Parts: sequence; structure tokens; C-alpha cells
Amino acid sequence: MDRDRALALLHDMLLGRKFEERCAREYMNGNIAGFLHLYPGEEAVAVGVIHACEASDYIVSTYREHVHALVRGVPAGEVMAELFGKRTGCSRGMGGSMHLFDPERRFMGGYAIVGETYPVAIGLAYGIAMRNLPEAVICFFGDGAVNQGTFHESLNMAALWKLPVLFVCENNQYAIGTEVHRHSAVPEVYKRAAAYRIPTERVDGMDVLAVHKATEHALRQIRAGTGPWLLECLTYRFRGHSMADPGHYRPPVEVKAHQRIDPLELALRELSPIYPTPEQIAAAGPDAILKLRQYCSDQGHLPDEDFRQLEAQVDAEVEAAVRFALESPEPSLEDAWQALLANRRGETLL
Amino acid sequence: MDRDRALALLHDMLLGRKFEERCAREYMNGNIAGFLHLYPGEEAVAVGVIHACEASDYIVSTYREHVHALVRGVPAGEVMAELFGKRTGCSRGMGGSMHLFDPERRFMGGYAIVGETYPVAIGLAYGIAMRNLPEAVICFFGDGAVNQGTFHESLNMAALWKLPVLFVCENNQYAIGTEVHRHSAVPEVYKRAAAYRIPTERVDGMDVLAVHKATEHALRQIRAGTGPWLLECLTYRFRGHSMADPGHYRPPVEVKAHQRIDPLELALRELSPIYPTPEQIAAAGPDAILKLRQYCSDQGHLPDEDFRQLEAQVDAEVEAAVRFALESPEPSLEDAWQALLANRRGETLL
Amino acid sequence: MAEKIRYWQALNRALDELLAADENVFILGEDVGLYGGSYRVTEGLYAKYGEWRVRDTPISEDSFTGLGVGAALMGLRPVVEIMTINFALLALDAIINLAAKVPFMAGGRLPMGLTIRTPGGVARQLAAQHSQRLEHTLMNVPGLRIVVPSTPQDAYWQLKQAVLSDEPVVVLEHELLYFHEGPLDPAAPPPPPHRAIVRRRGRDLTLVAYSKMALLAQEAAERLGEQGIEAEVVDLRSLSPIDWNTCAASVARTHRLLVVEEDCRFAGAGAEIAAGLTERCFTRLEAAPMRLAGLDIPTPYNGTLEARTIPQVDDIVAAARKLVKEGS
Amino acid sequence: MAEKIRYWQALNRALDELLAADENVFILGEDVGLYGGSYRVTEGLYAKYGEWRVRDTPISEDSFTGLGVGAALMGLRPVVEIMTINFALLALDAIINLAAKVPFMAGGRLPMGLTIRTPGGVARQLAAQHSQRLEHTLMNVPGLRIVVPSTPQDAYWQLKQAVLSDEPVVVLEHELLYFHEGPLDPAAPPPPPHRAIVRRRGRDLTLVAYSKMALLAQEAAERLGEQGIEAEVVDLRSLSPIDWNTCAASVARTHRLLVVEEDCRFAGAGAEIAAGLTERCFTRLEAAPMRLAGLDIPTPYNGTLEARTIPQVDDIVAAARKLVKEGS
Ligand SMILES: Cc1ncc(C[n+]2csc(CCOP(=O)(O)OP(=O)(O)O)c2C)c(N)n1
Ligand SMILES: Cc1ncc(C[n+]2csc(CCOP(=O)(O)OP(=O)(O)O)c2C)c(N)n1
Ligand SMILES: [Mg+2]
Ligand SMILES: [Mg+2]
Repeated sequence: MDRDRALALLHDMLLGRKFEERCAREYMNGNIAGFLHLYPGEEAVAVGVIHACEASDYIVSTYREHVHALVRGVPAGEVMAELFGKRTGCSRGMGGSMHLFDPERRFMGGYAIVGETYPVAIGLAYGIAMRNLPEAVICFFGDGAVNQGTFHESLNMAALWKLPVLFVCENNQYAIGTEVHRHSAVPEVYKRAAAYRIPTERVDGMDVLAVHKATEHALRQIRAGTGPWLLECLTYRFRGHSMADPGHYRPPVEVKAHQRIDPLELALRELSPIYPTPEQIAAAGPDAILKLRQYCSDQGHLPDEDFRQLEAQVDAEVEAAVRFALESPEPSLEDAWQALLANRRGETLL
Repeated sequence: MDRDRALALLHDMLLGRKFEERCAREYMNGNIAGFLHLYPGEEAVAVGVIHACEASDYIVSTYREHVHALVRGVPAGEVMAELFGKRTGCSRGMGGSMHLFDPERRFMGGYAIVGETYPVAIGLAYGIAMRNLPEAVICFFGDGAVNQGTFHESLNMAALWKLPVLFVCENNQYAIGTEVHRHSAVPEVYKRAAAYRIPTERVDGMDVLAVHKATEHALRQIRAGTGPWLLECLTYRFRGHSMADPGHYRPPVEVKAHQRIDPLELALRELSPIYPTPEQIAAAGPDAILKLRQYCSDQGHLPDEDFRQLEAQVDAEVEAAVRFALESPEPSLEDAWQALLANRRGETLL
Repeated sequence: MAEKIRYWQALNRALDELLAADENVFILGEDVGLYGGSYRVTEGLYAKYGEWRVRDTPISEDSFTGLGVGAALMGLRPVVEIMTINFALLALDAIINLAAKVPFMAGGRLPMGLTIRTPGGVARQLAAQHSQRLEHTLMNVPGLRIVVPSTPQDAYWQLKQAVLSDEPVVVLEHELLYFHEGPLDPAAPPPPPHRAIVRRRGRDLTLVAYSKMALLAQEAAERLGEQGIEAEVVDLRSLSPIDWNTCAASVARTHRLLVVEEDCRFAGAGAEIAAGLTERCFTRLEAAPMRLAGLDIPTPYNGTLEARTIPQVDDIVAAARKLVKEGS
Repeated sequence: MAEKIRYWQALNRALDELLAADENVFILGEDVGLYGGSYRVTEGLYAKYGEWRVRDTPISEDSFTGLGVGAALMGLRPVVEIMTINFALLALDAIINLAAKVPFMAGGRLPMGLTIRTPGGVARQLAAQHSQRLEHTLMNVPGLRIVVPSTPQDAYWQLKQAVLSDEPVVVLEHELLYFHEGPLDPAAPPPPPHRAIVRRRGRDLTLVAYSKMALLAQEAAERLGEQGIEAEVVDLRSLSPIDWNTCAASVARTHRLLVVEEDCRFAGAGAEIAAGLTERCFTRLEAAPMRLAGLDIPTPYNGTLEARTIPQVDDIVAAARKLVKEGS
């Protein structure tokens, strides 16, 4: 992967991380309310997958979707404004954290009922197939969502009609407080794809380059008309399920071990020609991020000052997003009615 | 298999066939109404499976369940009376053809919404497991029902908690007018079991002895505590989906070919030590039933007069069932309210 | 020029014309294609338009309804057939949480040209699981429109309007209406889809009904007429929104309201109709509005009992006679 | 002796006692075990009773609710927790087509000691998919009972009654009530589960409300009292069946009815309450019954707007003032 692309990934991962951590702060400040599901730890999935897509592809995501929207190009200000419930938000303040939409960028939402992304995704894919277009649909879902009936129903239809969908499982190993082996008889999600004759791959979801490559591969085949694919990305969320959840059910050592293989560090690492071994990662300990950044800078691929500059740039972006959100007006009740009745416009029948 | 058991199977298969054909007539006569889904062609499944069960096992079935009830020992008169909507019916005239119940015989219904048998079955099995009993639950469903979300959800839970359920797929290759390869990306139902790590077997559902043997095997393991099993029985219904469906969507040659391997004939066949080859079956042509019966009688296992006697006995049973149904009284509206409020009895709170 | 046509044929014709006119329209559901539909509504369309436009689905109600939602988000006009409303219970997440809410949650920036066709109501001895009427459930969902055609002409008009609308619309058909015959003039200009129609004029009381009960109400009104009671019959045609003006104007004239519904009485559609009209006409009412509705009991299989759980023409006549005597 | 306790603690205590007293009782739902429940209701029970009595389920609402039905058929008393009522849309087949109908379809020969606990209502900025109130949908189902406790004492009583009953009962909790505090006397004898309670006496109008709105109605009544208007407040406690006698007796005294509900107005629970009481009290009413309800719009995320879509104490006060002026 060339340096530009790699740095673009790095930028988006940093943005994802810093944006989310800022959200946590703004939630504490009372500027964001409701359920707030943050993404730290999982950035490599959204960044790796979405960077491998075309602008004409559709993205369907869950309630943990801020970073997906950002990577897709939804302006950070519009995302933050939505979380603040403002009129300038990408969903006009009607949707909030769990329901980000941006039709122009084919970012098709933000669904808060576990398992809803599958049918929506196959519907978009049905339209693509019916019209014979070279587009595809990316459908995100968690490991817990695999047990919802719609998974089964929708994957069957996708395979039966060879619909262009890439199903991406963000397997962070927990559904709220329930570990994957306590909710799934077959905890390896990729193994479930065989029940629908869907080709599949399991990748290290902490390794953005692996995710990116696997996505490119899958999308090539999807566009060739062979039907859906399923990608299982093994990842981990550093925080609790949502801001309401301290995450006490996970042993501290488990969280720490995963932080060691922080995707951000893996991205930095890739910029160097020497790829650290699992032993090195394991030895890196909780301060792996620091160590790896140092290591990369040693190799001359990302001098310290460049990294600091990138960080500063991202900080500024996040700051600007917050400012935009803060200064934006609230929607009126009239706006809400407009949002409800928008599709009645032009109808002369009533 | 000993002669007594074999003749018991034969009796139940004959009863199943003749009962159903009589239902068709009574439907024409206006004594039965509503949706009437008949079983001819599939008898080997219900008979083979249920004869391998203990009386303490629970049976959960679909809307095509008359024969399951009969084999389970629900008196033919009570089943026919239910179809006639009478007060003496096994569901007191409230359930009808699709909702036969007999709690004493642990015949737990008759469910008309495709896919409902799975959750009900795992619920019973959960109770058994929680109480540590040696019982099991038999859960019937069709090939079309495999695509309902509850299949996926329930099989996952059954496997996760090692519940004692035998899932029996009656794969008659059609969901109403839609052939299995047009509704399932993986038309081999048994292959879907791997998604839940459930052991499975596919058997010839036209061969009652094969079905019986496979069921015994599965139930042995289930009672040993290894968790659920899935049995796929390949079968065929000779009639349309229901009395409202002439079944025109199936090529006549397909129906004929399946009638050749009529399960009734296979049962008769088994009584002889010489098992006909597939070639012999294929050569048998549409009159295979006649030929095989002749063949068996030649072997001295079932003399013609014994078979005629059996037939006459079954005819009399069916006739008596119809007479019982005809002569039984209708339920009153008061009976209906009683059925609704039965569980309120004894409640002093209201 | 009106011709005589069956209800199912009117729907079939509307679908045929919609498919021919707009390639964004497609149909999906169980056995709608090769088999031609359980009630023949999609007969012939698979052969004419092919499998991508008329799609046979697996038995996966929640997901194929949701598929319709996804397709509608990109501007298509899916027509989802749910074989009967009883199975819609499995698809309510797609209908309520997706179809009705997504455009709103997106700030009004996404279309939802989804149509859901499904027959409801008590047919003939299909027993409790197959005899449901879920109008109340759907009515309470903001963002959803519900039409309930009682005639072939309305079926034709309202289905076309539904499919051409950018809002999600449920077309609630009735299993016992499919083989009803009536006139159809395809060229006649349709009224708005939610407009109620006064099917019969009368001064003594107002019968408000919809779907099959609208036909029974008319029959009852004729019988009442012979007995000297002139009932005005309002066929709602739409359950969401309700055309309050037409109803209220009638009640203001007759001063008496009898709501006739097949839905269970308790928290059924009639509760809203009665409550809404009481609010609008309280001072004009000479007696308490009356609801004649299904009994609050699951539908028994037995045919005699089944009939007794829902209003019959005789019941309407009796209720109307009782109502005109009250308060006067 | 009454102690002060939170609503969630009252539920927790009831469950603990039920589990201890009867080994046929078991709990299942998402994160009810190890995690202790999203709203802490099942806290500590997993450690005490083990995984077979307190079962963490996958995210499979339809099937684990159906599992409860199956277990109830053999005489067990499952307590299914659906994390929020919004997810109950996925389980309605199990609730409506199974739990409420199977005993009837079996001719009354099977028990259904199933309890479904789930919080509904608008909480704080959870947006449209997470702010539903489905009481109307459940009310229309014959065979189902629905209780709506508004206090810790009622939560304790009614949950226990639900679990001990052989009928299927939905215990509709409220996300904003879990951390409310109130007295609990575990030894006090409970009223019947469906009995409505007059929370405050008054002669000028009757406020009928339930769940969180019952608390708001009492607050409003206090404020009205300061303004010289004496409102009687009836807390329904049960939505199915409804205790019509208690309500009608109050309306007969006050001659004015204001129904306060969080449900959307159109075809909401209030429609049945208003229609049912109009039928019972028509001649005693001096003004049309009034419904104060949620707006017919999906719940917006924005907090200010969210608050405006459901009744607030101010709104109740204003509506009551308006109502007492009417017709007099
Ligand atoms: C149908 C449904 N049931 C329950 C919930 C509550 N809930 C929200 S997120 C979640 C866990 C989902 O886990 P997973 O799919 O692994 O995604 P993750 O949160 O780990 O990203 C649950 C149970 C819901 N939103 N929808
Ligand atoms: C949820 C649901 N959807 C649709 C139907 C209508 N329906 C009844 S039987 C049937 C086909 C079922 O096929 P299969 O499971 O193969 O069973 P078979 O009838 O072949 O025995 C359908 C679609 C239903 N009863 N329930
Ligand atoms: Mg997860
Ligand atoms: Mg089949």
C-alpha cells in the first residue's frame, strides 16, 4: 500500500478515535444525550472496509456508526451536530447518534434495532441487481446481531438471488455484556456463511491493511456477479457497550491485552517495512501504542513531527466539529413535521 | 425389525392414508372447512419418527399434522371431530385442522404460522433440561419453514444449551408452489445444521424403516445429553398444498415418479427379506404399490387376506371416526369463553 | 366505461398497469410469481414481467418486507405482498420500525415508496391464528398510511395511488372480498386515497364502517330502510388518516353514530373512530356512540361460533334499531 | 412495614422471592444474568440461582419469547424480559399468535403461566426506534393481560401476581420509572391486579392515566388544586382488562373526563378509555371527553422536541383548565 493511502487510513483512524473520545466528553458535558455507543478499538474495520469501496456503493450500518459516517466523508461537523440534536446535523436533529443518514454519500443509516441492517442492505442490493448496476452494498453488523432471525433470512435471499452485498461482521466478542461463546453455538461467525453457500473470510480486524485487502478482494468478486460475501473482522471495543455501561463484565487483563494490538498502532506499524511479530506485540505490553509509534518514526516513514502535525490537524477538525455543533440552531417542531411529511410533498391527492 | 412392530407401522401408515383421503371427501361434503393440508405421500415420516419415541416425549407439529396426532395415539374419532368443529374434538372444536392438541398424550399442537414449532419445542426442551428429565421433544417442520428466522434463532439456542430436541424436517420439496431450490440457497436442509454445530442425518423419508432407525439413533444420543439433532427426511406430498390448491405447478411426471416410491409400499416391502433395488423401484412404474404388495404376499409375510383384513379394519376405524364426528354436538359460545378463560379459574384475585 | 370485474382482478389490473408504466415498480412475496398468488392477485404477471419484477420469496416475512424498505430507499416502488395479515406480525419491525420511521429519522431526506398489500379479517373457519385483524396496530403508527378498499373500483384506485405515493402505504384487503364483483371504470378520476364516501344517504343515524363491514352496513341499511329507519352509510376507505370531515358532517346531520368493525372491540379501530367523532360532535350527539365489533375472543374454528364472533347484517340492524330508540 | 425503595429494586425483590418460592419460575432475556439486567432489575439473581433459572439469551427476541411459551405449556412459569418494548415488535408472533391463543386453541386445556416484562415509553433522547409505546397493540389481543405499575409497591405486587397467574401477562414497565423511589410494604395484601386506584379525590374532573403519566397527573392535580380546581386522579394499573367500574364511578361524580396517555393519540390506549367511558357515562358527561396524548409523530432525537411530543405536567394543567370551562 502506498504512503498516501496509508496516511489517509491513519488520518481516518485518528479522526475516528479522537472524535469518539470527544463525544464521550461532550456526553459528560450534557451536550449529547441518549444512547451513545462508541467505537474506540474497532477503527480498523470501518476504515479498512470503507476505504476499499467506491463512492457509488451503499453503506448500511448499526447504532455504533459515527466512524463509518466520518470515513464515508460525512463532514465531522454534521455528525457532531446530529449528536447535539441540531438542525444542521446530517439527520436534521431527528435521528441522533444511532441514526446517522447521508443520502448524497449513500450512507443509508444508522439502525438501532439489532439485525435490521440485513434486510435494508439486501433491499438496496436487490435494486442494484434489478437495474444491473456495478454497485455494491456494505452491510455492517455485530457478533450479537448474528443470532437475529433476519441474519438467516436475509443471507439466504442474498445468496439465492446472487445479490451484491458485502456482509461485514464487526466481531468485538461481546453483545453488551454477553461474550460470543455464551450467545452463539458456533462463535466463529464466518463458519455460518456455509449455511447459505456464501464465500467468506475471517480477518484480523485490528489490522486495517488486512481488512482493506480482504474487502477489495470480496468487492471484486461481488462486482463480477458471483453474489454476496461475508467478512468476519475480529476486533475489540476498549470502552463499555455504551456510555451507560462501565463494562465491568470484562476482566481488565482482557481489555489491556486487546489494547496492545490497537489498530491504530498496526496502521502505524504497516508504514514500516518491518512488520512486528505476534511475540513482539505480546511483549509490547499496555504501552504498545507508544512503542510502535516510536518504532515507525525510527524507520523514517513517519517522522515524529509529521505525526504530531497529523494529530494536531485531527484535533482541529474535531474542535471545529464541536464548535459547529454548538453554534448550530435547534430544529423546530415545524421541522419535525416537515421531516415526517416530506414524502407527501407534491402529492395532489390529499 | 420384528413383524409386530412392522405391522404396527403398516397399520398407522394405512390409517394415515385412509384417514386423509376420507378428510378430502368430507371436505367436499362440507363437513370440514377452512384450510385442510393433507399428508398422503409423507406417512413414513410421521410413522417412522413417532414410533421411535417414548410416551413421555413431546411432539410439536405444523398445520399438516393429522397423521402425527393419529400415530401419537390421539383417537381418530377425536381428530375427525375436531376437523368437523365438534365439542368432542381433541381441541374442543376451537382449533380445527391446523391446531390439534392433546396434552395428555403430550401432543403439543398444531401450529399454523410457519416457523412457530421451533421456539415452542425449545421451550419444552428447556423445561426438560432444567428439570433434568430423560425426556425429549420432537419438532416437525417443512422445507419452506427452514427460511423462517426462528429456525436460526431456535437452533442456535438449542445447541448452545444442549437442549433435548430432535428437529425433523419433512422436506417434501415444496413450500406451497415454490420448489426448494427456488426458496433456499442451500436446498440440502441437513447442511444447515452445521451452522449450529448440530449433528444431522439425511434419510429417505419414503422409507419408514430408515426413518425409524435414524430417529432411534438420534434419540439415544439426545437422551445421553449431547444436545439437539436434526433429521432431514426427503419426502413428497401426492396432493396439492391444501384442499384449495390443485397443485398444477408440479409436472405430472414428478408426482408420478414419487408415487412409485410410495412409503406404504416400502413398508410392505420391508416385511420381505429381499429388498428391491432402486432399478426395480424405477421399473415398477406407477403401479408400484400393487406390485410390491403382491411381492410381499408372495413371500408369505403378509398373506393377501391378512392385508385385506388390515385394510378392512382401518376402513372401519375411519368410518367410526366419521360417525363419531357426525354425531357429536357442536360447542356453544359458552364453551368458547370457557376455553379462553380456563386459566383464570381458581384465581381469587379478580 | 365501467365493466363488471372481481376485486382480485381489479388489483391484478392495477398491478399490471403499474408494472408496465414504471420500471421502478416490482412485486415480491410468497408464491406471487410462478404460482400466481394465493388469491390470484398477481396471476399472469410473472410470465409477463419476469422474475426480477415479480419475485417469489422464501417464507421470511420480516426480511422480505425489510428488503422492500431497502429498495424503497433508493427510489424504487416495491409492492410487498404478505400472504395474510396474520404473518405480518412477523414483519412488524420492518413495517413499524423501518418503513414508517426511516424517512423521518433521516430528517425527511429519503423516499419510502413502499406498498404493502395484505388481506386481513375473518375468512371461513381458518381458526384463531389465521383470522386476525390488525388495523388498530397499524393505525397507531405515525408515518404509515392505511387504505381499506371495499369495492373493485376502490381496490384499483387505491392500490395505484399507494404504489405511486412516496409514503409507505398498507393496502388492507379482505380474504372474503377477493371474489366479490363490482363495476370498474379505469378511466374515472379517483378521489383522494383517504377520502371517505357516503354510500347511502339517511337522516336517522350514521353507520361508519370499512372493508367488508362497509358492504354489510349497506345491506343492513337497506333492510332498515324497509323498516322505516334511514341509515346513512359512510365507507371510510382509509384508516389512516381518517377523513373526519365526511364522518363528522354525517353525524352532525343524524345525531347518532354506530361504528361497525370486524376488529375486536377492545382497543380496536372503532375505539378511535368513536372517540374521534365524540370529540368532534359531542354536542350534536343525542345518544352515546355505539360500537358493534368483533367479540374479544380468539376466533374459534367451529363455523357457527366463528360467525357469532363478528358482526352480521342482523346484528347491525338490531344495533341500529336500539340506537335510534336511545336518548329520544 | 413500608420501607423506601426504588422501582427496579421492588421488581428485583419480587423476582427474588418468586425464584426462591417456586422452582418452576425462571427468568430469561438478554443480559439478565451475568450482566445483571440493563436496568438492574435482575441484579444478583444469576449468582444466587444459577444459569438455568436466570438465563442470558442471544439477541433472538421472537424465539426466546416463544421459548417461554413452550415452557409455560408444561406448567413452568417463565419470566421473559424483553429489554425494551421496541424489540417486542420482533416477538409479537410469539406474544399474540402463541401466548395469547394456544390455550384457547387447545380448548382451554393448556396453562400459560408466562410473564413478559418490558419497559416502554419515551425515555431520554433515544430517538424514534427506541421510544415506542405499544400498549394499544397489546390491548387488542384477547387472552392477554397487561399491567402498568406506576409505583414500587404496584411493581412488586403486580409482578408477583403476574408470575403466579396461569394466564399470559405483560408487565409494562417504564424506563423513566426504574429509579423512582417509593414505599414498599411487602406484607400488605395486594388488590386484584386489574383494579384501578383513585390516587387523589376531586370533584371537578377525572384524570385517567397509567404508568408514568399517572405520576404526572397527580402532580398536575396538586397544581390544579392550588388554582381551585379539584381533579380526581385514577391510576388504571391495568390496561387489559380495564377496571371500568372505578373509572365510571369517578366520571359519574365529576362529569368530566381527561385521559392522559404517553401513547400516540391516534388509535392509542386513550381511544379505548375515552370510547369505553363515553359509552358508560354519556348522560353524565357535561363536556366531550378529552384525550391528552403523544403527538402522532415518530419521536425526534432532539431533547426539546422530544419533550414536546408527549404530555408534560403543564400540558395536563392547561388541558384540565380548558375542560372544566367547557359545557358549563
Ligand atoms: C432487537 C434488539 N434487541 C436488543 C437490543 C439492545 N441492544 C443494543 S446493542 C446490543 C448488543 C449488540 O451486540 P453486537 O451485535 O455484537 O454489536 P456491538 O454492540 O458489540 O457492536 C443489544 C442487545 C436492540 N437494540 N435491538
Ligand atoms: C409465517 C407464515 N407465512 C406464510 C404462511 C402460509 N403458508 C402456509 S404453509 C406454507 C408453505 C410451507 O411449506 P413447508 O414448510 O415446506 O411445509 P409443507 O406445507 O410443504 O408441509 C406457507 C407459505 C404461513 N402459514 N405462515
Ligand atoms: Mg459485539
Ligand atoms: Mg414443504
